[in-house]
Amino acid sequence: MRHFLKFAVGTAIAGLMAGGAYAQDTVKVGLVISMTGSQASTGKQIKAAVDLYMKEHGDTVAGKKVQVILRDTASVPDNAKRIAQELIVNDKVSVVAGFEVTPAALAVAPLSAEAKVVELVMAAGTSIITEKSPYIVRTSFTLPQSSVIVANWAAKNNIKKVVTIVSDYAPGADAEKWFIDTFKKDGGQVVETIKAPLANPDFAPFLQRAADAKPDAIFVFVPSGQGAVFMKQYTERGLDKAGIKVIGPGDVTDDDLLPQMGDAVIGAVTAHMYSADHDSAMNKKYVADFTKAAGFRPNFMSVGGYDGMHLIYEALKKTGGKADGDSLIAAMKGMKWESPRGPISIDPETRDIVQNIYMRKVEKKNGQLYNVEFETFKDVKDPAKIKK
Amino acid sequence: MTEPTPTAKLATQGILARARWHPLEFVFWIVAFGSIWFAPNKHLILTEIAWLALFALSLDLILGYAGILSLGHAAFFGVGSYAAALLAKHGIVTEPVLALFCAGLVAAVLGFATSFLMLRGADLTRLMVSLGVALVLRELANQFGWLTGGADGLQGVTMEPILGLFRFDMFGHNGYVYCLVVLFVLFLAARRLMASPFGLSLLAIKGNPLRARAIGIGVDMRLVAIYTIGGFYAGVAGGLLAQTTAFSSLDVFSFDRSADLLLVLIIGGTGYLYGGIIGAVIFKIMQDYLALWSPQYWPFWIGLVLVVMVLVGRDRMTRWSEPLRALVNRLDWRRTPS
Amino acid sequence: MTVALETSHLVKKFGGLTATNDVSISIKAGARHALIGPNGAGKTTLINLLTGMLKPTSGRVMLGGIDITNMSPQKRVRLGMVRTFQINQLFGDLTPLETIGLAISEQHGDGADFWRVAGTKAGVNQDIADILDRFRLADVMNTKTSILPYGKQRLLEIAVAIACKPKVLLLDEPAAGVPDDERHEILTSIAALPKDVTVVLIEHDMDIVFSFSETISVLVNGGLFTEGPAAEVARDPRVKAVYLGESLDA
Amino acid sequence: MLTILFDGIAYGMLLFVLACGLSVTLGLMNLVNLAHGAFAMAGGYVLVLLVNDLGVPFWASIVCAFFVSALIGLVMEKALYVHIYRKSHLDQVLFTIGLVFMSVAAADYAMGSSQVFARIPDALQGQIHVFGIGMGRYRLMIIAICGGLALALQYVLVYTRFGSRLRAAVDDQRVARGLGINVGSIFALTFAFGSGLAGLGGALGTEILGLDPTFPLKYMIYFLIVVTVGGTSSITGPFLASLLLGIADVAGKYYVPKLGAFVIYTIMIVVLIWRPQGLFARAANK
Repeated sequence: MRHFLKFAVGTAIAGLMAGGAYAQDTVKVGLVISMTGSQASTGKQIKAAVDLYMKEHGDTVAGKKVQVILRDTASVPDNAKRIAQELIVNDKVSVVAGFEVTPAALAVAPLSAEAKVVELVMAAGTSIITEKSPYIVRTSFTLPQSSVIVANWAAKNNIKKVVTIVSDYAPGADAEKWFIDTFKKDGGQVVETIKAPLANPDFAPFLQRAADAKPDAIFVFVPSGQGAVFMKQYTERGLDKAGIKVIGPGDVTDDDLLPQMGDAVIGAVTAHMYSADHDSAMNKKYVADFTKAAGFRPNFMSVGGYDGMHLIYEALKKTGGKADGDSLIAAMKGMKWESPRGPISIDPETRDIVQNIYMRKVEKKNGQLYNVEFETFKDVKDPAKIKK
Repeated sequence: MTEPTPTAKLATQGILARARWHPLEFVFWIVAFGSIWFAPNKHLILTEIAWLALFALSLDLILGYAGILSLGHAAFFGVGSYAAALLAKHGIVTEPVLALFCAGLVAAVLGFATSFLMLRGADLTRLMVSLGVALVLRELANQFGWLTGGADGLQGVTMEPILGLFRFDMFGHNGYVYCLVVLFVLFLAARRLMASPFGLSLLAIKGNPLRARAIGIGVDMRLVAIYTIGGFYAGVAGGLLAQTTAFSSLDVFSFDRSADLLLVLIIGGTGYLYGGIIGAVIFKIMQDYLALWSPQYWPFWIGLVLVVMVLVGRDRMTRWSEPLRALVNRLDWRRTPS
Repeated sequence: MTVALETSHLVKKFGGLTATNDVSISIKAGARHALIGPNGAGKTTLINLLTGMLKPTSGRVMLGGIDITNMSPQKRVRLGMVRTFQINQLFGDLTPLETIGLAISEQHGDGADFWRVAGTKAGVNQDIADILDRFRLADVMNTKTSILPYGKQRLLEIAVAIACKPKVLLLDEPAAGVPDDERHEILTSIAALPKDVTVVLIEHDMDIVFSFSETISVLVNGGLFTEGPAAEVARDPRVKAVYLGESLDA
Repeated sequence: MLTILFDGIAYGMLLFVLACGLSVTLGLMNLVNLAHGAFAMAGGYVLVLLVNDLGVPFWASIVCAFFVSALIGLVMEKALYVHIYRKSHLDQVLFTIGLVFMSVAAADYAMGSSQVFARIPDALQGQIHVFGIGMGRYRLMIIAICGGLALALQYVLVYTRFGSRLRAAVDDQRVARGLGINVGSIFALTFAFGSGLAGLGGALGTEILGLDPTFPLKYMIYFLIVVTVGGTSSITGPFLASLLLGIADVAGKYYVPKLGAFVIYTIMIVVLIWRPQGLFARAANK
């Protein structure tokens, strides 16, 4: 038995080598996202962005053909792990990308470390993810980035009492912790902290609870896709009329759902790294092309996918087509470029993203709702990692 | 003892036929174990098939043999999964085989405790109670985030080598051999169980609970027993998932998992033990193929398969397996009285 | 002679309806006793009370001197109180061989054996074979019950009960619905039941009742109307009236 | 906290309209229809399409949602469900789960996977304060509509010819057939009507529950709880069960947010153990 296993592993490794030889003209990228299930809307944003990028830039880079293999996780983290494993072992991908939720990204981390394959996180926003494997790189954002900025802003803008409502999972905990720490340091007061369940939330009771505490603002983080229900119930409860503001990371005023939220959402202030309204020529073209191709408006998740592809392409150019994990990750470290969201770079130390965080307010432009940026904080690193 | 009468000899033969191995069964298992050698790059999906087969086998024990309709079988699977992952994470039981057994036991205890709820009421009540138990457990796992990791899943599990010798490698080779061996051993146990008077009495209860009582069968206790055993099997299946992925998340309790499981078992056919295994093979391959072909809309086709199966009639749909069933099962000697 | 089965002041009420009204019957060991009465007289309820399918509102049931009023059905079976059903209650997916095997296993107390392959106890197999022979089921022992001819199913119904080694056997209309040509086989089997088994026959067919039974109890409206030796009851004009009334009603 | 009570009642009323069709089909046809939520989802999408894309007024669209869902229900009943009444519960479960999967994927294909909302008239937005109780106007409307419907249903069941036939058919199909009642067409009508109500509930609920393709799966559990707790023998059972569920859910989340849905599932199990026929069902009279 033991003997056999050695033999089997041996042949498999030989197979991997052979695969490597074959891979000389093709670089495979495994795209592990949810096309079905509760996170499907995020998966579709990323998919559309990846498609758009490849349409614009062709599928050949540094003499290599880039092949994206899309696999659906059905929003189940253990699927993500199994699929990533298959992609690495059977399809011999050079990069596994995607991961809209933290559990999926974390579940794949040990694989990435063991197989020395780059794990490119295009969406999940919990700070610790990048620390779980030396081959993880992120093109989305971290929640502390936005939460700290929004806390600073709130303290300066006459908001004294805040209730926090966050979804009960790792990113929510991140957002809550970094907001509260910063806000308190700046002299603010957090009167109540509420955690809402991640699945199928009905925010009405939580909002009522928050309203009864009579704060100046509610700090809210919910995953992309749930923001609309939250805002609906916020207005329905008359909290807007009661003068209670909504502040938070930009997930709650997700560009994808914003047009549907109704005018009541006008005035919500959020901090985030991307708005479809971002004023740059590159972004205007991006939004136009994206909307034309996909049929819906790009949100912050989409730029994670778009920039992720860009990072892969540029890294391949730099390595001259070498696609092993060590070369790629080395090439990716310190990479700087202009994205639809503005200038961004990969921190060479932490492999996490460094980017501008914008304060935005929801306004109506040309009859449509947008997050309009009014203040820019340049080159924000993940605060959780600076401290260390 | 006096020489048995001719009828007694025939009767002995007839009853023993239930336990007799058919050549096709040997072929089946030779092929299964052969896959270790001839499909080394399919071991990851084969691993999935192996634990899913075991999970479906556990449902077959309670649905196919005892006739208990459950829509919450994932409860046991999930408990087993978390148990195995937690035992490894906290270094309580590090040796996987032993930990797997413990995971099964935990699920069996749950099965025993909840079986009394399942004795009450008709199909719909059982359906809802089983579903409710799974939902409650999911909520519990979510609430006790300090233990289970909540919605983030249980991260940071590292598995020790199996029996201290075979490491869970990234290619899933050892993991597959491990799952297959566990499946085979538990299959043998189930086969033996179902050839016993106890197994026979379950079929009787399924066929006619009224008469089963009238010939002195303690119906309730038999159902409790098989539900507990089914819990054990499902727990082991969940444990296998946790051990081979070194991970466990709330989804182990999900409704979809229980619903898919029903589909797996129904595709393969109930009540002859191989149904779950064959169903798992077909279901996984179908799902994998569909998901590759249509990553967004594959559930549609799975749903269509279900709808068509019911409309056409499950009996007719699974008739393809009839020759195998007939040979494997006792039907062969029934049709041809020797 | 000892008393095999006895009820004292047995009452069963469903809501406002009294289905069994103060019934006290005593049946001697080895008796051939018939229980008759028009439709709705409460025969089925009485059987259910005796076998434990229903719990009485008040009163007691004694089997061989043991109070079984509050025992579970399967415990009563083990003590020897066994019944057959008016409508076949068999295991369609099992064979006669397996069905009888099950009953005998339970009788031997190893029905819950889960680690022994069925059929490995020679004694059990011999017992099964004896019953199969006695009820002429040996030739069909490996045929699925659901596809047996009706008469054979009826025989199996009784054979299963006998396999439970009854002290008291309740036969609920054993010949009901059996075609004439298969009827004889059943009646012979009943007649050949061992003498030490107390048999209580519930029957509509008066020919069978009078050819078989020594004593008769007549139930009307849930209560005991009359009882006595078969010949006396047969002559009783009130009994005739009861049955006449029923036939007028029907 | 009266606002909580008010919210709970609104939520419960909504659940009632969503689930009462299921209760009747289960009682009448002994049909376990896990796909009930798909009809609700259809109603929701009809509302969204009409209001947002075609500019049909809100109220007219609500009515359309009812009729479209009822029509879909009627077609499905005649084409598919008819074949599974006689099948085992296992088959019904499989069949309707299959339908759920299909409807989820089909809705995703047709409508996209994001959550959608219908534009609602300004008159229904915001809150009004009566005696210091904050009441959402939209929820107030839901209470009015659903309460009215419940009364109307009760009236139809108790006082009309159709109602008495329906009750007869629920109580004993064979007898009803014997009395010359066309049970088949009662089935079809009831199924269609139940689906229509679900569609109406789905349309009304988009604002509160949110609408996306996974709707039938997300709320299936809630419908089933209403039916199993309320029993299937009357309208009042599910009605009371819905109210209880709505209030318990909302109040539970308000006062003990940590426990979440846990309370409700536990209550369901306890009720099922305690009274398998449902909390408000007439005591079994057999």
